[in-house]
Amino acid sequence: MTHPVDILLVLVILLNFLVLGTPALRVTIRAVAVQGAILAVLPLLVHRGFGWRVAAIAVATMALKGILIPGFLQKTMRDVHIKKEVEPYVGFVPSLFLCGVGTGLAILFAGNLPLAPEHVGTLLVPASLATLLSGFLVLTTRRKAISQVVGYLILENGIFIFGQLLIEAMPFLVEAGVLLDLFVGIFIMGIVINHIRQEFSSLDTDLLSELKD
Amino acid sequence: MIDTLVHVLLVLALPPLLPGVIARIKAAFAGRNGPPLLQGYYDLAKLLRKGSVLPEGSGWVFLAGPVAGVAAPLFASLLLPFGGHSAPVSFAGDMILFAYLFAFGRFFTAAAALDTGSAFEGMGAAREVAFSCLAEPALFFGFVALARISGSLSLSTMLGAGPGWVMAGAPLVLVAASWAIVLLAENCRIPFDDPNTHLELTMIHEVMVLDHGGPAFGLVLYGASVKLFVLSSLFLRVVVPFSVTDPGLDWLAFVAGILLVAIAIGVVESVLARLRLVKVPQLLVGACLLSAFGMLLLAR
Amino acid sequence: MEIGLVLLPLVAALVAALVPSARVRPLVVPIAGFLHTALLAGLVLGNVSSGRGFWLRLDPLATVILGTVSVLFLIGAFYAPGYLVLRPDRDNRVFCAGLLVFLAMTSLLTLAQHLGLLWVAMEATTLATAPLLYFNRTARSLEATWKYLMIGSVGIAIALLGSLFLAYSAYLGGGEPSLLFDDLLAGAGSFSRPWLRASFVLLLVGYGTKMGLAPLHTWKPDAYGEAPGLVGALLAGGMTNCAFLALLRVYRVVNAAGEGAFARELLVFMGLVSIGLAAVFVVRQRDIKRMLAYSSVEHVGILVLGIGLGGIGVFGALLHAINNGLTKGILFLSAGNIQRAYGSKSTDDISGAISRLPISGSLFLVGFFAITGSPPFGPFVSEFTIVNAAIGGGHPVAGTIFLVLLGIVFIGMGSTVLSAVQGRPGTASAGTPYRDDLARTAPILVAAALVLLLGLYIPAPLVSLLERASAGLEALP
Amino acid sequence: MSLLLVLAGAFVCVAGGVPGLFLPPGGAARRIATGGSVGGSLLGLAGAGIAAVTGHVETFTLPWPLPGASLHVGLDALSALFLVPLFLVSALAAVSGARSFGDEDHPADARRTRFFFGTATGAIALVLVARNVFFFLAAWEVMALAAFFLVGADRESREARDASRLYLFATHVSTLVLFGFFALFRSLSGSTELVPLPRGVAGTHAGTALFVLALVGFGLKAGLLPLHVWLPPAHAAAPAHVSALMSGVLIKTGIYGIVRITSLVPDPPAAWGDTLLVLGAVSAVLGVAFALGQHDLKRLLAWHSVENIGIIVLGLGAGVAGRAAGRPEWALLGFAGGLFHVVNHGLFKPLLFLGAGEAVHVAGTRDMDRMGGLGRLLPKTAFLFLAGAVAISGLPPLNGFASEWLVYLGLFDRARATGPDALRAAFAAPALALTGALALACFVKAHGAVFLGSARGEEPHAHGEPRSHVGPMATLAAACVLLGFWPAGIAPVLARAAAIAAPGPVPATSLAQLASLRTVGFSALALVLLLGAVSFFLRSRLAAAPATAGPTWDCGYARPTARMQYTASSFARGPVGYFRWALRPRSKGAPVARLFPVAARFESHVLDTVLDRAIVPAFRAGAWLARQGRILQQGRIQLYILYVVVTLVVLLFQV
Repeated sequence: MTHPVDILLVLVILLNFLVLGTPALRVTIRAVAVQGAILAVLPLLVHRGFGWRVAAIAVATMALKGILIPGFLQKTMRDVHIKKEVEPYVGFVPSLFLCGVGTGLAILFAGNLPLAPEHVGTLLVPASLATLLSGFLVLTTRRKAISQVVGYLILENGIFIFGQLLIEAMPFLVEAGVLLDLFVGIFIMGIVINHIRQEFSSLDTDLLSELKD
Repeated sequence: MIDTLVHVLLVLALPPLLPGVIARIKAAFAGRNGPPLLQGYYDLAKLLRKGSVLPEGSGWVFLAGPVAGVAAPLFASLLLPFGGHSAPVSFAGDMILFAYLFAFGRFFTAAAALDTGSAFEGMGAAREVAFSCLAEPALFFGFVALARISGSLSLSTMLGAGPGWVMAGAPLVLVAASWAIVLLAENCRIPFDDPNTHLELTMIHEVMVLDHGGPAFGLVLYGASVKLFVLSSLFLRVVVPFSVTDPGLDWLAFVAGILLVAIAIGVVESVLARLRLVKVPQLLVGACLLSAFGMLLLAR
Repeated sequence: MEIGLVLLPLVAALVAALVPSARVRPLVVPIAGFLHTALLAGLVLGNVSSGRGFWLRLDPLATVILGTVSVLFLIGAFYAPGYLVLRPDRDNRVFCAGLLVFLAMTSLLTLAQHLGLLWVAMEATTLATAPLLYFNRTARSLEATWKYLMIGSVGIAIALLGSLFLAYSAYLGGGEPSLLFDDLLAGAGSFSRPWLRASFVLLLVGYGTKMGLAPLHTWKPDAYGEAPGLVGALLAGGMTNCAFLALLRVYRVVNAAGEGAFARELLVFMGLVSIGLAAVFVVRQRDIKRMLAYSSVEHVGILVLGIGLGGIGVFGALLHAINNGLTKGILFLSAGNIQRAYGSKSTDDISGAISRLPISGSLFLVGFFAITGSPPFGPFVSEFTIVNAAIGGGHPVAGTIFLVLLGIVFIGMGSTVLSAVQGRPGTASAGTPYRDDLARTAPILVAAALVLLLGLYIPAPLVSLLERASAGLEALP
Repeated sequence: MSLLLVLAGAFVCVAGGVPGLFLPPGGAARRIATGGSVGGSLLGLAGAGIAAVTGHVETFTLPWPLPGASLHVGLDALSALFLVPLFLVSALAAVSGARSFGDEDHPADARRTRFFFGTATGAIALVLVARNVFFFLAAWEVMALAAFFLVGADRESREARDASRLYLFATHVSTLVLFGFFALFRSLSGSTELVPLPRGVAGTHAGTALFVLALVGFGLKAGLLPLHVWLPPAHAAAPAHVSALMSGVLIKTGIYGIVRITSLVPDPPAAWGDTLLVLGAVSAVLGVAFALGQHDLKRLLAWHSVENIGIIVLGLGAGVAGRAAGRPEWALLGFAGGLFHVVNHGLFKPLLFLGAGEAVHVAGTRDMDRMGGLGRLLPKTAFLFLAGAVAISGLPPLNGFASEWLVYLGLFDRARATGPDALRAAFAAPALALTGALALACFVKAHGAVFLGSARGEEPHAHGEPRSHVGPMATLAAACVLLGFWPAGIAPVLARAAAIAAPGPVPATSLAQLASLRTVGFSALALVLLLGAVSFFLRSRLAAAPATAGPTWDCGYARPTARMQYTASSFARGPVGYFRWALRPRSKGAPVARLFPVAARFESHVLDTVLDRAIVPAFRAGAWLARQGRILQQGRIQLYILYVVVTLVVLLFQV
């Protein structure tokens, strides 16, 4: 009964936990890269039959989510000599706990949603929501700019998973999701890597909280 | 026409008699002979013939005080019924003009005091206007009560409402009591002021006119006595709203009544001591409350 | 035909990027802006509009918003050369090209009749404005840009999820799988309600973030505060209106599905929260540009409040989109001039602006009066219409809160504005050589004249356009 | 025709100031602007005068391409009654201001002040003729903004700046309240024109809300206590001719609003009238009590505006109560009295402000405790100021008495009716009496401290009394005298205006029968004749005997100095003490101690209790709260994203 997609999605969820549970930035970046790579495979599995359009999505996703963006993050991390996420606003254990609760709620909640018959029973919706929540958790609890980007990528991965529900009917929106990645890639390269490093020689967002009332 | 003539003649001639009557009563209480009854007329005659000393730097306002002090009560008297005779001038709302004429006199008397530039006269003017602030509402509460009792808005009919005592006795007693206080306060009699001692620091009216002399002071004295006369007539008409049918007898009754009021004032001045200045406002507020309460009793 | 509105500025951007001279380059912007406005005017007057099924169409709603953006851009474009002359230290290649790309993308956004395309255009608009924000290249502007992008991206991601939800709602409803708004509207009746409602919430939060509704507005004061006045004007008058339009398109679908009451309730709530939060932050605000940013938060709140109130409130909101856009132009551009003259944007340093800069200072004051809804300026008509919608339309509580908050905002903003413009200029301002001149004041004067005109006279075609646009929004299937 | 004249007058007033903005200061700029104000005002005066005298009602409507708006204007006796003082005061104040706030002393500000002066005049005129909600609001706000610039005319003065700011906030709050008011009005009447409301609406909750909104919105402009907070500082800080315009006519637009709006309600509840009575009484009594406590001459006059607005509102309250009770004769008396007082206050208050402006200019201070003896330097000003003082104190023989008398009569007429509710009016009459007595005290003090006695501070130097200053004052004083002697002349106009203010059943008796203004006029004349006779007598007696000058009597102390004169503050100490609970005077300095006291200082101030004890603390508390709210924006992006998440979650719960 278990669809191969569901196995991959369980992996995705586990990777969420990994990101939230480790201070090492290298690990988190790698985890996101792996998550991206898994997502690249999803369209091929979800879509019945093979099409050039789906293949293109898979390739683009692999390139952006799996290789390019994590690669840039890795390089940045090396350039500014930071390895660890220290003193997050919420500690690692509580983060894991929150992530667990969130994942549980996502599964419960998804069970109550009205779904198309072909989607009932798959992990697509719960995994998507759980990943989304994990992304938000990283975004709101981590100090380093790189962690923030990682969090954002996870958030986006959650959306990408949801997009798989519609890959048959409305592929355009899924393609749009790929564009989102492209967009993020540009902004990471343009802003984080080139400028923040020059201005602050660190990627701690504490330095980026001068503007306030 | 005859009534008007008598009315005017009474107002012009009778007032200087009243201070004389009061002085005699007080002298009698003190076991003295006292000045002649007509002393007021003698004083006037003498003052009007004297020269005068005007304070340096004072202008026309200084002299406007005595003028207004005479003209305003004289004019007010025309609005007031004497005894059973209705007033020469009477219209709906004339009681307001009546009250405001006294205010007009007060305005110029006080302004004249300020024109001298003297600290003492300023003090007197301040007291005069301050105390009248409290006397005025008492007067008006009484007017409202009378208007409600009589259903009239004119002094002539408002005050002549004889049946008032039958149907609204209690309110009228309160109003009369209140107005008695107002009468004493407005005319600077004991217990508010002692016109016979000349302690500048404690006086009200007298201290305002310290610098006036000669004819101007004559006018001041005359004006004060007219005011006493007019307010006494008002008070009298509230207490005794009845009239005698024969016009001649009625005039006589009125004059007798006025003299009785003067005697009563004399008695009050003899048996009471002057209040401390700080107590004066309290008594006046009491007067306001009396007449306000009188008005409230009519709420039914 | 409409594609020209997108392509024209894109071509101009390319030209600007290729022009070698930094002195000549800024001139491309007003030329392109003029051509864009002229083309738009031609299309509107010629009644040229694609039919059903096209991905781009100049419908009444698009005409209202794009018209505002185009005119505002034109005003800003004429201001730009005068501004860039003052900044010889900065390379203006990216700036000029960025401005034009922004125009292209806002045109795309307003014309888009497709849920996905709308979203893509929104994203592109965000991207195009990032380099404009970072024009000053200071640590502070970098921080502002970072926050703008980060929060904006979260918003955009949520909007994408919302779009997916909407699509899924349509998918569950059966029927033709199409994301064209025409088709969505036609099939709205059968959509899955829970997904539809959830999608509206997500899109409200997503596009609301781009609009700057509180409490999603957090990037706004930073971005508007650190960007050049010109960019602030385009963001506050252009970008917010575009996001508003995106929200309206979605609202229309939700309304057509019969869930309008639910959506309106949320809009009223978000509107009042935004106005209230703005009121909190404008009180004792010393930074004139941050103050304007909070004013922008307030006014996007007024926009959604007007939609949420329904009835004539919709008309009022659309009119207010025009008025607010143009008035923000006056305020940001004159504030930019004041900042140039004093070398500061804090009222600690700025005083006596009317004496120091008679034209810019007066215009700033005029803008303040206009934006706070004083008759006879344009925003008065729209705000008063919205008050009427609240009180006449059975929302007396919302109307009362609205008026109280407007009062607080007025007093808060007034204290800041008046301490900037009244009094005597301090000694600090004598050092800067900046003086008012025609190039930097004439465009603002034009904006002020337009705002005044809109308060005195709304041409009948515009009224009918607004009526058609609001009728389209309110229409039930 | 008359409406066109009014509109043309308004236009000329506004347009006259425009060339001056572009011409160099002085000369031509001044002549054009002042000429515009005078010429426009004369045009308007002609129009308003014709409308007032003939009672002809004119309206016309032009389309105005705004949804719901139209250029609907109308002129009836009610509008005309407000327009006549407006144009009269505007013309006279413009003439006076051209010199007193001229280009020589204020090179940077005189031109724009003239422009805004004309604009204010024009805008007030439009407010008074507007019959459309949008048009009304637009004119209202232009008037308010023009006045804002007028209050802050002297850009060098910090006080003027603060006062103008406070004024702006108050007036905008008023505008916003009127937004709410007109929105409600529109929903109840179904029209954006000022048309009568349907019957039965006034008694509902919506009707109550409508009344409260009108009261707050218009009351703020009128300066009705406790909404008066902007008024004393603004009138004190503005140039004298501006204060004259504002106090004389601008604040009356608030009264006009209340009258016009209640006239559109066919069945006002009794509670409306009683509310107005109470507010009027409170405003009158406390307004004058605060006035007594002031040292600042112009601030004192400003507080008297609060008082006089109270008296006017008392009249309106009597009128509305009369309508509610179905007694048209009360309504007639009340409205006629209130409106008459509007006209009268519009005459004597500008007169007083112009006089005060000159006194302040010569003395170099607004502090009455440092003035004195100006009457010798400015005899004409002193005389005219005295006329104004007598008039504002409501004393016969001038116009102030005539209008207060009408108000009294309305109150008494109701008070004598049977039934307990009549008694509510009964309390108003003594309150008005108290007000009158206090006003008298206050103006004896103001006139005495400024013009009588001798200078308390530095000896001021005279510079003559030019015609451009005395002329306007004399004109206003002449108008006061005229209306004092011949109040019956204006009675038909008042009756017509009151009939518009109180539509519905017509009283069986005319105003002349109800209230014999003719007799009041004759009485005033007779009083003057009597005064003349007595003074003739005194003069003849004085001439008969020698008169010498000597030092004043100071209890035997032979060398009194000017500094020993009773000061304005000491003068007012008694009545201020009665109202200590409301005025909360603050004093500084120790009492004189020991047998041989050393030098001591004493000063006391009466501030604005409402402003200091309520508004300012409320603003502080608001600012404090706002500062607490600032923690929302602390610069941390993580928190910002959390807000997004929280919003999302909260809203998703609504699904």
